[in-house]
Order: sequence, then structure tokens, then C-alpha cells
Amino acid sequence: MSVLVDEDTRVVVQGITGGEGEFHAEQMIEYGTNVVAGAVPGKGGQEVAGVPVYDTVAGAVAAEDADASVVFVPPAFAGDACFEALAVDELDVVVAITEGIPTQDMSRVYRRLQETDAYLIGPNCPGLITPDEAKLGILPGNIFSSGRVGLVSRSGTLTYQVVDNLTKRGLGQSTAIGIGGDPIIGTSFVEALALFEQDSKTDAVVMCGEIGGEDEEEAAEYIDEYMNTPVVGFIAGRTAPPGKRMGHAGAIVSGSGTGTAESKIEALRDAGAFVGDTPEEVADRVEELL
Amino acid sequence: MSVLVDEDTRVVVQGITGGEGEFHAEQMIEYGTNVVAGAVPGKGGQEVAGVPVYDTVAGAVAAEDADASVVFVPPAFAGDACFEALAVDELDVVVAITEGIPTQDMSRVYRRLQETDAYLIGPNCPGLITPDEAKLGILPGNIFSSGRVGLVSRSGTLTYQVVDNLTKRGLGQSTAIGIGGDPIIGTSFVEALALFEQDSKTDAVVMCGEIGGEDEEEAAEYIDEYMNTPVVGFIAGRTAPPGKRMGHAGAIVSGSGTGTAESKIEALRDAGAFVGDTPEEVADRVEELL
Amino acid sequence: MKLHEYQAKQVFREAGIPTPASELAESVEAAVAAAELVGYPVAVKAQVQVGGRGKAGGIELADDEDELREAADSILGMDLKGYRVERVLVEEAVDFADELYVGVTMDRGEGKPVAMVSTRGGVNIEEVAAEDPEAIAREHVDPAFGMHPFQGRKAVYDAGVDPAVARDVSSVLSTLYDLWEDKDGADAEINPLMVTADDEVIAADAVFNVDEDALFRHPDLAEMGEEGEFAESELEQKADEYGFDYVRLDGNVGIIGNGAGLVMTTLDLVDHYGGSPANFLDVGGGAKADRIANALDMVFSDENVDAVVFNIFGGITRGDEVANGINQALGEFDEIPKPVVVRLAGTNAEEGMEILDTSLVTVEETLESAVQRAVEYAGEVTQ
Amino acid sequence: MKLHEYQAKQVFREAGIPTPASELAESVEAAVAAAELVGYPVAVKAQVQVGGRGKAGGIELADDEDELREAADSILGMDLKGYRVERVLVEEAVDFADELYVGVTMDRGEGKPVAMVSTRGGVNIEEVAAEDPEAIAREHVDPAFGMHPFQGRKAVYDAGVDPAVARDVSSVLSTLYDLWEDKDGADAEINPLMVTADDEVIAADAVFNVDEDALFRHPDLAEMGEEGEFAESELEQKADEYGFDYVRLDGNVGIIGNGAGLVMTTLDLVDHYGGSPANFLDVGGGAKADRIANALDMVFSDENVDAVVFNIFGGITRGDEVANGINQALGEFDEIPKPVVVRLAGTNAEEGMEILDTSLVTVEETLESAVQRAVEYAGEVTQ
Repeated sequence: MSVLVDEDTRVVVQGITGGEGEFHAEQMIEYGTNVVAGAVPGKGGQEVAGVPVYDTVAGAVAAEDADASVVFVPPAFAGDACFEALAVDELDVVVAITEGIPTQDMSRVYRRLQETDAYLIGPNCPGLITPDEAKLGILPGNIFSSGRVGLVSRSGTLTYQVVDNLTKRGLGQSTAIGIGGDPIIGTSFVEALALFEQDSKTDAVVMCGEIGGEDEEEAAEYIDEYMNTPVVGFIAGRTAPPGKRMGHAGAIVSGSGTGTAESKIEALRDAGAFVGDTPEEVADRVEELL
Repeated sequence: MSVLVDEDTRVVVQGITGGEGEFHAEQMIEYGTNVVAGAVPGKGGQEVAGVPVYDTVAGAVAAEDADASVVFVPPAFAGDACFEALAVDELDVVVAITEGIPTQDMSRVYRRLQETDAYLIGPNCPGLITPDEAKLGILPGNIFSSGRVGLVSRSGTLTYQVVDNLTKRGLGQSTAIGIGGDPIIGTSFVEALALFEQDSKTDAVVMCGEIGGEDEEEAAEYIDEYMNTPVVGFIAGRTAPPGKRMGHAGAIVSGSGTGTAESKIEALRDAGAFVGDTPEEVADRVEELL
Repeated sequence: MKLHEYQAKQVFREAGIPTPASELAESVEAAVAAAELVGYPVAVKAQVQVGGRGKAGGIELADDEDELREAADSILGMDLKGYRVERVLVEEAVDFADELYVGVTMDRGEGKPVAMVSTRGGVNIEEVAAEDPEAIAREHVDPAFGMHPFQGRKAVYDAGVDPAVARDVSSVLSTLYDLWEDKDGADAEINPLMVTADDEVIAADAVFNVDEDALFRHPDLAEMGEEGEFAESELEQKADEYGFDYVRLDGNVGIIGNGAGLVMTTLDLVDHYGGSPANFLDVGGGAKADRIANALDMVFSDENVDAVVFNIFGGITRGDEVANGINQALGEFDEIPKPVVVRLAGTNAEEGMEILDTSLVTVEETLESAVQRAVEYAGEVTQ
Repeated sequence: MKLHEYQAKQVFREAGIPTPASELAESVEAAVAAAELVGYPVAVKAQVQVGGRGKAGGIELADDEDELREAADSILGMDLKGYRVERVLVEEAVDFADELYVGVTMDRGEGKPVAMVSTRGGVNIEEVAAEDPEAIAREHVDPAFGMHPFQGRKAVYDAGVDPAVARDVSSVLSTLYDLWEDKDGADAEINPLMVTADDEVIAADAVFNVDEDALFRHPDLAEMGEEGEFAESELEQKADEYGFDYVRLDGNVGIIGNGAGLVMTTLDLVDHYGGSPANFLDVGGGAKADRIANALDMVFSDENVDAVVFNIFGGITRGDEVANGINQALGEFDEIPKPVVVRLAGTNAEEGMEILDTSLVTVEETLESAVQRAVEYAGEVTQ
């Protein structure tokens, strides 16, 4: 497989009977994803998007042998949905699409996550895709193409922008992971980079960061110490003023000077990564590398 | 060292300014235990039983390089005291003497314990002793003698009885551990047996169980599968009627037939352990073995 | 500590669990008034803390005042498994289509709470557990997080509860769990949780046992415990007063000791040497002279006791204190009522032996010999 | 969402944290009445949600009515860092011996809460954190368990708080943590926590920011949020109404896009190509035609804006919906107020391009070219 998901991945969709859940379940199936079940309490026995619905995630996994789940559950219940997925050992990958989950709920989910072997992608993310094999989330499948560039990003539409630039030049992707822009997320840049570093199908990695937090700085340390695969970076938010929240709850530069675009760009460059000023420059560089 | 503690063990006493804490700190020191500090919030800077008192366990450990603690804190605060000790990585052994800690408090402490490398002995236990080296708890030191018999017991005074029988025949002990009789305890029979099995100074183990729970049955499985060191068992409560609580919260035979003395004795015998009908028979058997 | 049904229902009701309308009554007239308030038909339920009240005649239905009077009259004052019925709960008789079981307890083996649901409600759940363990859905709870909402749902769906009431049952279970956690429950059970023809759920019985070690943080429950005091035997009341762990048994050898394991061992040895233990009595750690005297008073008060074995292995407890207690208690008698065999070991045992008035008691050196001697004395009396 | 000081104090007070006596006033006369109730000397404190109120003249002390009138008169209606002061809190002036800091927030890097204590209270704690991080004791909390009592004590002792008040400060911190957890706080701070000469502790200021994503479970706080509405700029109020993530900046190139990362990137590119962004405006995911029209209305309403770049990469958002929105919004004008450069990509981009009325807008194929064109237009206007 490429990274985390491939054509054999068997997906359960939590919240499949909701509008978003049903629409994207259909989209995923249309893309070729092996969606095997839905899970919605009280809706067991129904069929939605052509797959059977179960009352519990455990029930869906037991009956349909799923190994990944995608969460389309409203924010008030999404934390609980993550706990439900993480309680099932068979689920290796849990993708939480939901935006607006209370931060303390995520803090508890994150705590639980540390005790499991699962990867939680998101929340508040577009999901992940291994082109031509499996799409778990809401990414527009048609802009992706199969290839040897790994991509990891905190932002959804910025991912699309960068992928578009790559695809138009014939630079296909091994797997693209939208890790989400919330203050607390499951899988970090470092973990995603580690997966790409170990992946024999990935020859270069594009990493799209943004202001706020220190995940990009930690990623730079990881790149410096452990990575042989070349990394091309992009950091959004160079013009963002301190103290203002730029959409993502995470995208805020604190007054004390941490989390700035400058510190992230410098860290990445110090680690030997190229950092583009524009998405176009990112694609240029990847083209040079491959 | 023998098991868990020896003459080099550096002990902090939590609750040393209380009546019990001070008395037993003195007793421990008199026995030769290396008590290096006390920890009591608000009492930092005092000196009790000849050792300095700190406001926090972390402070005591940092200043005095302790690696074990003994908890003499009243039941309402003892759960928190255990959490405080378990939060300090340097403490390898935590001995909770306190009786009457609410079960749900202990359930949470036990949950935390699973994430640490520490051994929690008790609660509601007499503690443990490596004769002539260190005593952590309230056991009467004078009945013990140094030797090659390991002892693990759920009951305090029964331990003394058995030890007395051993010592009077010249059968000294490597280490004796009172694991406590509460429904939820830190270190189980199995863990204690594993320690003795690995200990080069222990040639035989005496295990004193009692009715209630299934720890003895689990111990029997462990003995059967993993132990080369001979085990001599004793089970108290053969005459206890079902449904009655015999002192220890744990010592109750449920109506459904589990946790009876018969099932425990049978399990141990099936595992190849000798089980004595009287403490005297236990000592007889140990004498034969050594 | 066990709450009475009426108390547990009050606690459940305040937490939002549906319960039938009910009133407590201590007399037939009060029961009639209660039934008027509640409305016929009613169930009249003995408020004593024993299981299987129904089978034992402690629960009767009444469709009208005549039946009610008859029922209340027969139940009030009756002896139910050794307890005298002082109060009845007069309760709306619920017309049910189905009976479920929900419960929360501590799984001691796992060290964590467990929530349980079964569609086999209304019967002895321990029998169900023994015969058909699969009929009870169990969900273990991480005590750090508490019960996640999904766990309540999962237990309910796993148990195969009718989908029409699954949401309500899951909500009752969540409330029960929170109650159990907030109020330091030992066991919390609703058996049966009735389901009506209209798919309403209602707690027809209620069990709530509280961890006595945690009562200090629940003064409201502690008060209920006093209000609903057991109608215990005189000896058990005495043990409560003295603060002893005490269990009365069928034999004639009275036993006093320190530490549960050692006392149990003493019982076992009495049996081993052909005697029959009359009781379990643990004076606990660090007992002083007064407490020792109280313990002797307890076993002397038991008319079944023919001889006493007093076995103390001092750790915190000191032999000299014990000896003083024995001297003090026995010194008050012109004639010692029952022969007492004493064995002292451990802390200050030698000092104790010096103090002990051996004209009052028989002294033995070892546990085994002390028990054998007491069994012998008891045998002599019996013959 | 930030609570006003007076609201945060009310929340703290109800939880049992000591606060000074105080009354809210919206006029000088009301302030006089308030001071009578509270008792002189009082502090008069502007209720606007900005830091450094004291230095900016938003807090004054008054020993008597004359001073009070003067203070209230000068503060009410003043402009404090861009906010008009509508209300003052008239508060008992506390005589303090010492000033501490206590706070709770989410440590995003660790994914867990952190409780903080410092003896360097009464000053800007962020400066303390930057200059002397050791001066703040930090205790990370396991969100599964919540803050253990020992952790509150540890933070207090680690910070070197005077032993005479350590217990009280630790109790305030525990209460603050529980409040933060129960009410989904983002940040909860008391700075300063004053210590009086009698070793009493009292919260002289109060900050409580709530996680907006969690407001659904705190209707009481949501109501406070409405009551204490920001005195925002007209444009920000409009963005709130429309439900946009919007930040106004200093430049003249208006920016509309979908997704925070892509909008930030668009800003950065404007800067990169020599222009200056006028705003951040994220229409979010799945925006329909109306929302697109609202976004255009927003940037047109900003008098600083000279040209607009409209950059949409469709995922959930569909290009045809966006094109409809643009047509609809611009079709209403006789003359388009400011030049608009549009770039559509992703889902249904082609359909969008077909629909789009290119007589109203300039179309560009790539993000880079669109930004360059907008910067060019804005430069022309400026010249």
C-alpha cells in the first residue's frame, strides 16, 4: 500500500444517514473506495448509499470486517464518535471530517488516541486519498493523480491548490493527507512524514503548513534528523498579523513571537527543506527533484 | 537486591506529620530503613523523625533522591496521595498502608498505575520488608529474619503468623510482601510471584490467599505456566459462608460459587503447589523444600 | 451500605430516571391513604433489604381498598428472611409489556466499572449470569473518562433491546452510571426496568448500594442509611455499636482475633480440629484494652458460645494492651461465664503474657494448640 | 468568546472564588450610586475587552464622590484601543500586600490543559513568560482525570507562593480549573490574584474566554456573550452577521476565498507580488450563491479596497454556485464599484466559467496570475 489507505481498505462511514455523510459516502464509493458499512445509532438495518447500516461501529466492523472509519457526525457528538471508533481495535485509521468539535472534547480524544495504535486524521480536515485506490473524506478526487509525491497539509483548499499544480505537470501523488487545522489534531506532521519516509512508493514529500502552533518546527527537527526523502515546504500566513485568528482555530500567531511563518520557514530551511514562496514554486521544485 | 526494596532503597513518607506516619517512620528508621524525607503539604521545612519534610512528593524526591514512598495519608486524601507519588517517575515502589480508601478512587489510581512502571503495594496492607535491610510499612520487624523464602499475602496478621512459624524454624525470608485485602489493589499475586521467580535470593515462595476474587486462581495459572520456584500456599476462609463480608472488603464469597476457598485450593494444587491446611503445615512443607 | 427501595427510587427519580408513583406507609391506615394518592391498582412492597421479596410474600397487588388492607395487614409486621417488615411502599402498579435489567457495578477483577444490560429482566439476574452469561451485555468503563455515551448505546444494542426503546434505555443506563459514579455506588441496579405497551420505560425496582468508605463525601446518603437502619439481630447491632467486623455463624466456639485473614484462619482451624465456629470477630488493628473488653462482651452475649479462643498476633496491636483488656473484662465476673483460651504473639507479646491473669484464662503458645484447646472445652460443654 | 470582566467575575464568584464587591454602571449617576453600595475607595474600570486597560487610562481610583464623578466621566465614552467604553465596573478598591497570577489554558502543543501559577502577578504575564519563563509554575493536566488536588498544590508550591496563603491559592486554582473544564473555557485567568495584609486572597481581575465551538452546551454563557457584545467596527459586525471568518488589514487589495489556508496563501501572494492585502475573508466550505454575494458586499463596503481578487478552489464548494453568486451580486450595480479578478478551480469550475458573466469581472486561470492582475488594478487606482 501507499500510506495508511489503499484499494483494500474497508471503510465504515459514521453518520452515513446525515446529509453530508450520505453525499460523501456516495462520492467515496464513486471514486472507487471500498466503503463497506455505515454506523448510526438507531438506524441499524437500513441501507444507505448501497451499504448496510449498523447501530454501532463495533457491530459494523464485526459484520463487515472494516479497518478504517470516516466520521461525518455533527460536532456535538463527534468526540464521542471518535471514542467509539478508537474503542474498536480493528480500526487502524479514523478520519474525522467534522469541523467545530469543542477543543476539550478533542483533548480527551487525543489522550485516548495515545493509548491506541490507530491513526486519527483530523478533525476539521478534508481527509486523505491514495489516488486511484481509496478516498476517505471530502477531497475532490478528480484533481488527484497517482504518482510518487507524498503530500501532507493542515489546510484543505490549499492542498487542492498545490495538488492541482502538481497534477498539471504530471507529478502524481502517492497519498495526500489533510491533517486539519484545529488546535488539537490526531496525526501530526511528524507522524505523517514518518509514514512517507517509510513508504517505498513516495519519492518526495510536499508539506503545507501555516501559522500557529509549533508542529512545523517539530516537523523540521524530524526532517533534519530522520528523513532521507526530500521535503518541499510551503507555509501560509506570512502576512497574518499577530493575535488575529485566521479562520482555523489553530491559525493564530501569538503575541510572543512563536508560531510565525518566519520561524517555520527558517526551521524547514535549516533542516534542508526547500520552502516555496508560491504554490507554483513548490511544484517547480518537486519537478526538479523527480 | 531481593525483591523491590533493599538497604539502598531511599524512602519518602507521605503523611509523616500524622500520628501513624510519624510513629511508623520512626519504626522504619529504627529497623534500619533508609527513610530520607517526608512529604506533607504545608509542612515543608519542618523536620520529623529526624528527616526533612517537603510540601510535595516531587520536591522531596528531587531534594533527597528517593526511589520509594510509603503512604500514611487519611483515606479521603490517600487516592490523591497515590496519584501524586505515581506522577513522580523516580518512584519505583509506592506502598499504600491506608485502610478505607473509596473503591472508585482506587479504581482510578489503578487505571493510572497501568500507565507507569511503578509497583503500587496495597492499599490497606501492612507493607513489605526485606529482613535486615528495609521495611516499608507497619510490619513488626522483630518476627522476620533474613533468608531465602519469599512471602506474599493478602492479609497482615496472617502474614505475621506464617512468618513466625517460618522464623522459629530458622527459615528466613528474602522479602515478604503484604499486597492487601481490598477489592482493588496495585500489585497482584501474579506480579509478586513473577518478582520472586526472577529473584536469585528466593528459593521458595509462600503465598497466603483468602476467599473472594479470582487473584489466587490467576496466580495458580501463572505458577503452572511460568514458575520453577516451588510455591507453598495457604488459603483462609474455608469456613466462611457465601454472601458475608469477612472483614476485608474483598473477602466475600459471591453467591455464584466463584472465589471460594475450595476453588482456590484446587487451582493451586492443580498447578503443582502444596497447600497447607494450617500455617504449621505450610512451614513443614517449606522446611522439606529447602 | 444498602439503601431501601424507596430511598433508591428517590435518588433515581431526582436524577431523572422514571419511576412509578409511590408513597411510603408504616400502617394499614397510612397504606390506604397512600393508595388513594397513588391510585389503584397498586403494589404493596415490604421495605426490607433482602432479595426475592416477591417469592417470600413481601409483595402483593391490590385492586381496591379491601385488597389493599388485606395486603398491607399481611405484610406489615411479617418476618421476611429474618427481618421484621416495618414499612411498605405503596406503588402504582405498572402494566408492562417487557422487563429489562440494567446495572452498574465495580468489576473487581478488572479494577474498573462495568455497565450491564439484559432483556432478561424481572428475574434473579445472578441466575441468568450463571446459566446464560451471553444474555447480559457488559460494557467496561474506563474510570478515568467515565462512561462514554456510545458505550451506553452499545450495551443496549448488544443486549438486543427493542429498537423502539433503545434510546430511552441507553439514557437510563447513562444516568445510572453517572449516579453510580457521582455517589460512589457499589452496585446500582434496576430490575426490572419495565417497558410499557406505549414504549415507555420505568424503573419498577431500584437497588443502590453505596461504598461505605466513601460515605464521608455523601452526607445525604449517610443520613438515608440511618433512616433506613437494618432491623438487625441484637448481636449485630452490638457489633455495629462497637465498630467490629462481626459475622455470626452456627457453631459454639467463639472466636476473637485481629486481622481478617488471621481470624478466618482461626475459624478454619476450629473446623479443622473438629469444632464449629460460632462467629467471625475482627477487633482490627491497634485495639486497646477497652476494645478487647468489648469483644469479650460480644462473644459472651452469644448464647450459642460454649468456649472462646482469643488469638492476637500483634503488629500495630500490642500484647500488653490486649492482656489488660482481658484482665479488665474478666475481672468483673465472679465466675468466668465461658472458658477462654488466649494466645498472644508478636508486638509486646511477652509483656502481655506477664500481665495476663492466668487464673482467668487458659494460655497457649501456638495458634494450633489454642484452637485445639478451645475446641476441646467446647466439646466438653456440649456433651 | 470573551466574557467581560464583570461577567467573568460573576461566574468566578458563583463558583466560590472570592472577588471584590462591585456594581456595573452605564452613566456617571449610576456610578455614584454604585460606589455608595460598594463603599469608598473604589476602582472605576472600563468594561471593554482589551488588554492593558490600566496603562491606557481605562482604570482609575476614586476616594470620594468628586473623584468618582471625574473618573467615571473621563472613562465612560472614551475610546480605548478602538473600542468605545459603554460601561464601567465600580469596584471595592482592595488593599493588597502581594499580587499573584493563576491561570488555566489549553496547551495546544501537548494537547492537554495546563494550570499556571506565578508570584509575578499584576503585570503582563506574557512578558513574564517571554523574559523569565521559570517565574511561572506550570502543571499539565491529564484531561481524562481532570486536575488532581495535588497538582494544584504542586503548582502553588513550585511557584514559591507564601506558605501562609498556599492552601487558599491552591483552592482558587482548583476551582478555576473545574470552572474551565465544566464551562469549556479556552483561557481562564486571574491577574492579579491579590493577597491582603491579612492573608486573604481575592480575584482583582478576571478573564474567562469560552470555546465558541462548545457554546451549544452553555446557553448561560452564550447569553452573556450577547449581553456583552463587542463594540466592533461596522465591517466586523457585518462579518459576524454573515458568519464569515474576517480580519481587516491595512492594504487595498480585497481578498475573498474558501478555506483558511488558501485565503492566507492568497494574502501572502498579494504581498509577494508587491501589493497589500486589505482583508482576510474565508467564505468557508460549500458556500452557495447568496453567501458569495454577501462576501462581495463585504469587500465593497471597505473603503480602503481598490481591487478584489476572488479565489475559489472547489471541493465542497461548487464553481457554478460561485459564478451564480458573482453574477447575482455584480448584476445589481450599474457600474461595478471596484475591479474584480476571478479565479475558479476544482469542483464544477468549468461549469462556473461558462456561467460567469465576463463583462463584469476579469477571469484568470491561475492563482498567481489572478493575484498579479488584482495587484496591478489596485496599483492603478492608487496612482
